[in-house]
Amino acid sequence: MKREVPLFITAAIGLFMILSFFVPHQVVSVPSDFLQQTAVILVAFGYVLGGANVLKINFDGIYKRKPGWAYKLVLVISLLVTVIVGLAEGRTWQDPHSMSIWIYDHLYAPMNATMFSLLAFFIASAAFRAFRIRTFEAGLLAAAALIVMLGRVPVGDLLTSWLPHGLQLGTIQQWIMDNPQNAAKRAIIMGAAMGVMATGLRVILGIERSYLSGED
Amino acid sequence: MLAWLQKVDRRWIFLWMGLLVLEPLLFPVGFPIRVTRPAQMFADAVASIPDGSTVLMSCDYDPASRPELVPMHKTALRQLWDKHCKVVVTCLWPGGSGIVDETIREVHDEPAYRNLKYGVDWVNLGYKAGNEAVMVLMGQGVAGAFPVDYYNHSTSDYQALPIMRNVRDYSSFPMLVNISAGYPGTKEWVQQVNSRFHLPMVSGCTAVSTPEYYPYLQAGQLRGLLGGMAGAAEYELARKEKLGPATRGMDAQSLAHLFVALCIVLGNIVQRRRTPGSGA
Amino acid sequence: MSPSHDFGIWVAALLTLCVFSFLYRDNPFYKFAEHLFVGVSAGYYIVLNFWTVIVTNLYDPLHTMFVKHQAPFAAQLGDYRAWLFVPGALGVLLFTRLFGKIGWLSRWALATIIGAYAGLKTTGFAQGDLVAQVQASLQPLWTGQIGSSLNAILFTIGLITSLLFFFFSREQKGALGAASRVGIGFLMVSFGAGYGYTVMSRISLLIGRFQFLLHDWLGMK
Amino acid sequence: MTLAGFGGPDVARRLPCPALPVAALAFSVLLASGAAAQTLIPPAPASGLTWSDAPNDAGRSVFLTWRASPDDSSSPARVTGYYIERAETPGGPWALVDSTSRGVTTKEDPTVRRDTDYFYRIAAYGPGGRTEALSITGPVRATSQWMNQTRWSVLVFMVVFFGFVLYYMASAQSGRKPFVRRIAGIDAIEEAIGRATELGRPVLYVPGIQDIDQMETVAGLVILENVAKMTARYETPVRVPVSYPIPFTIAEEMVKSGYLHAGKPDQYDPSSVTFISPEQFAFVAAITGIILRDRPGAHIFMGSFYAESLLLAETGFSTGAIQVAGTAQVAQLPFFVVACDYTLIGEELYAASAYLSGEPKLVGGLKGADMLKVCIIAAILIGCVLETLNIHGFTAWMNTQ
Repeated sequence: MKREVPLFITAAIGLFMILSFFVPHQVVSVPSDFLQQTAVILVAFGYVLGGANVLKINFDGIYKRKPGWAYKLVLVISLLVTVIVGLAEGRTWQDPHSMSIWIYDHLYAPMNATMFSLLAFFIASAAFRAFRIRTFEAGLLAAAALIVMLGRVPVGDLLTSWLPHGLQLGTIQQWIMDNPQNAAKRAIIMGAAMGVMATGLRVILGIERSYLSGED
Repeated sequence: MLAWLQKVDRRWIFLWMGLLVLEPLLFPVGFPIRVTRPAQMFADAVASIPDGSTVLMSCDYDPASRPELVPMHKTALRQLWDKHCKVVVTCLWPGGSGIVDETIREVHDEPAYRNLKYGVDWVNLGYKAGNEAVMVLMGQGVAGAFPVDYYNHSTSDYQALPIMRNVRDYSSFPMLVNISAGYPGTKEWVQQVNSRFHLPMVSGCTAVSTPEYYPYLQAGQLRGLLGGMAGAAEYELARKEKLGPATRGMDAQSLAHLFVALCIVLGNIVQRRRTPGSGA
Repeated sequence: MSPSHDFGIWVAALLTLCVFSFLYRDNPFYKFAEHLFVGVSAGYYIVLNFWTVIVTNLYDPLHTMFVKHQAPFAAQLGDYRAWLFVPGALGVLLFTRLFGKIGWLSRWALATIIGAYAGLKTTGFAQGDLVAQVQASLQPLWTGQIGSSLNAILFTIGLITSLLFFFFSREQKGALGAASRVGIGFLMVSFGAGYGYTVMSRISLLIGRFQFLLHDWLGMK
Repeated sequence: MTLAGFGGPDVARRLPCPALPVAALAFSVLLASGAAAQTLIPPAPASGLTWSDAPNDAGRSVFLTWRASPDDSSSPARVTGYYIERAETPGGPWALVDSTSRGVTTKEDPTVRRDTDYFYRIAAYGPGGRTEALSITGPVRATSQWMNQTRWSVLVFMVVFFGFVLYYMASAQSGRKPFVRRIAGIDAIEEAIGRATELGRPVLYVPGIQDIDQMETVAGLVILENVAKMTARYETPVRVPVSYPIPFTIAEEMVKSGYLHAGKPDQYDPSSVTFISPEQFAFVAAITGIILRDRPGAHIFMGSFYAESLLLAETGFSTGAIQVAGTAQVAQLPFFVVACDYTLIGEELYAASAYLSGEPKLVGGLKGADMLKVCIIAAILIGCVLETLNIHGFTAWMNTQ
């Protein structure tokens, strides 16, 4: 029951989804449509579960007064407030002037955006402190990086405006993107596709079970 | 100088970075922009859509990618509305439906589009969980995957949403315009919808994922590709939009790129001088 | 310059600055913002998925079925009626994870998700990333023009040698070794291009934040 | 106005009495337009309506094609467009299905029920009224297909690949272990651990920041077991910060079993594996803390990394430790390549884990992919030659669009 049933479910559904790719007949397409609907619903439940999990872990931390519990309190309160407001506002919670959208616009959105903009700073310092051209390969990488970086923005053409059009950074950048980088990227894409397919096969056949790990 | 550079606190680099981005935002220079082929292909592909048809626009991003994707989202929307196309908007990123709706409303508030009607000229179907499953599900019926829109109107209520009368599945659309920040996004639309349902598509994406989508462009799976803010700026230029947000960002972008390039070169010069064994 | 009068913009601006303070070093302001962000986003995702999926795709169709006294089973495309109890029940089972002893029940739901996506991804990658990509690589090596022919040949060499770099069934000696050395060259160029584009992405995000602070908050145009 | 015999007898069918609807139409036009009928002449009818079932679907639509009215391109325009009408019996009642503008002579009707007979007729309309075609077409029937004919090439690729994978898996299981070359990165790891031992400093191992559902995390954990084996042999402590609960418990098992295999179970330090946090930046801050505080002599990053790769590589680089990294996240590879002494690129990470563990399921997948690569390279070479010789059959077979 604990292992066999899930393995059977995965195998049956996985094979059926593959079948539905090749067989358009309604005998296959209607159930597979239902399975997709099921997946959509379950993923949504998964998000709710994820939130509940965050609550559980942090309640635990607060209760035991683990280090940084005050921050955890901030987390729990903000989570609960967001949920209560959202549920209380009912089906029209996404109207432009609702409380939920205020929270989204003025808390969620700016922090979400700023967290990732920090990387602009780190990328500069990493370029200075940890970009070593020690081998021929690293030299190729650096050359391509510099050409693309400068050629992709207006300043690249400006710096090389004295050269004929074909030798300007913007043109070379486009050639690199279209040819050598495109060829290598395609090889990577194909390799990754084989990796995904092999994993998919192992999951469906029940050989790969790491997703079932955890307490029995 | 070299000695100082060797053990410079990285916060000095942070400061320089900040100032270099800030300066051109306050005092614009206006470097000339040139439209590259993938961006021109994007504009041409959208232009080739028959006037007045209903187009699917999936906006899979969240506020973190706003500076890169919102400008191109707006320009694409303007191009479609200029062609009197009707637009069906979806969003597969959980953090995205709010900003996507806001972006559309901002374009709608512009004088040229103010008299367009919600439910007639466009509909925002909002967010749906499930990534690839939603994409394939829409192939059997858009209304089945999205029973209500962002504002909670039923998608089978043609009184409230007349546009949905023309929307059944992917065969109802001549093209998919995808604005993508990662997973799920262009790669998955190519795999599940372009391949499976043969729906032609164009993609506007963040710069990080642009190189990965070049093979799709070469293979014709994508009809056009906008890469990051530079792609958005080129698109604005191709559409002759004066001083769009991406175009205005290009000066800062240029200076910051110069700075990073300088960091790479300088970093290598400085470090070469380092005596071996000093921890390098 | 006329700073915003909107309370919300001020909150957003101050939180932006709290996050930026991490550049100086890790500090309580950053930690506060970080935890607030995690809490708000987890809460927002719950509300979002509850209203847009669980209510609209699950509850509403079931409710309609009971109100309209329809036959419980239809199983036509898009009309599943009582069948929807299955995902509903599996969804509830997912929550047994939170209760140690019966946690294994959640695996049934997990297995459904994993199976569905394994099937979808396997075929999606096979068609979109393998067959279509191979097909697009079959190009004439002589196009009648010297420039584009050289590009086509270079592309084909790059693709094949890059594939050979990831070939693990032989020692990389002799011809295979030489080919994979060429392949790594192509791979490095592609990583360099990736580096350049990543730099562009990150800097754009910073530009966006500065535009917000300058225009929306401080009111400089 | 004659009806052309377009299509076979099963496609178009002549009405027994075409005069009746024409008369009715003439009457209605007369009523509607009155005196204006003198100047506004109804268009000549369209003709030759044919149908075909939409291929590769579950009987969800039919395609209709007709020949335009002779007046289609007349000027002044006598045709505005065409109405497509449908009925379930030849005698009606007729319902409007769709309309097109002039010049368009094909339409898909996606509103049909499968396995149901329909009859279609086409009517040209314009300022002067409408004229129906002289014949109706039917019965039209949308049916389901059992195989999508455009996907044979995908099926062949999948069957070949799965065949290879399963064959090599079985062969590895039965003891005939397929050859997998040693990955240079594994030597680099051993060298790094040796250096850390010389310096008398610990080794830092990060198995990525993703959960167990990422294959890279699994690969990272497999490699961890071997790293633990080496650190046990060298008697050097290892620090393993982990981001998610399940990889954390597995990492503990892996380190313990590594020490056991090295014959030094007593040296295993239960505090060497620590659970940190799934939050990206919190996780990075904790690792940066370890790097700057404990000053490990070797940093090994193996698994799935996102934007934080940059921070890890940079901080690690600044301490001067030997760094070895491996990931399949293409966007992050450049940062590792420039800041690390050795980087396992993409599939090399999986290959290293397959090589080290010798597990049939991993080796099988790897060998299967290798064999498919050989096939793909052959296909590309053959295809390119054929294309150069202007032979397009092979390319066309692979086309799935």
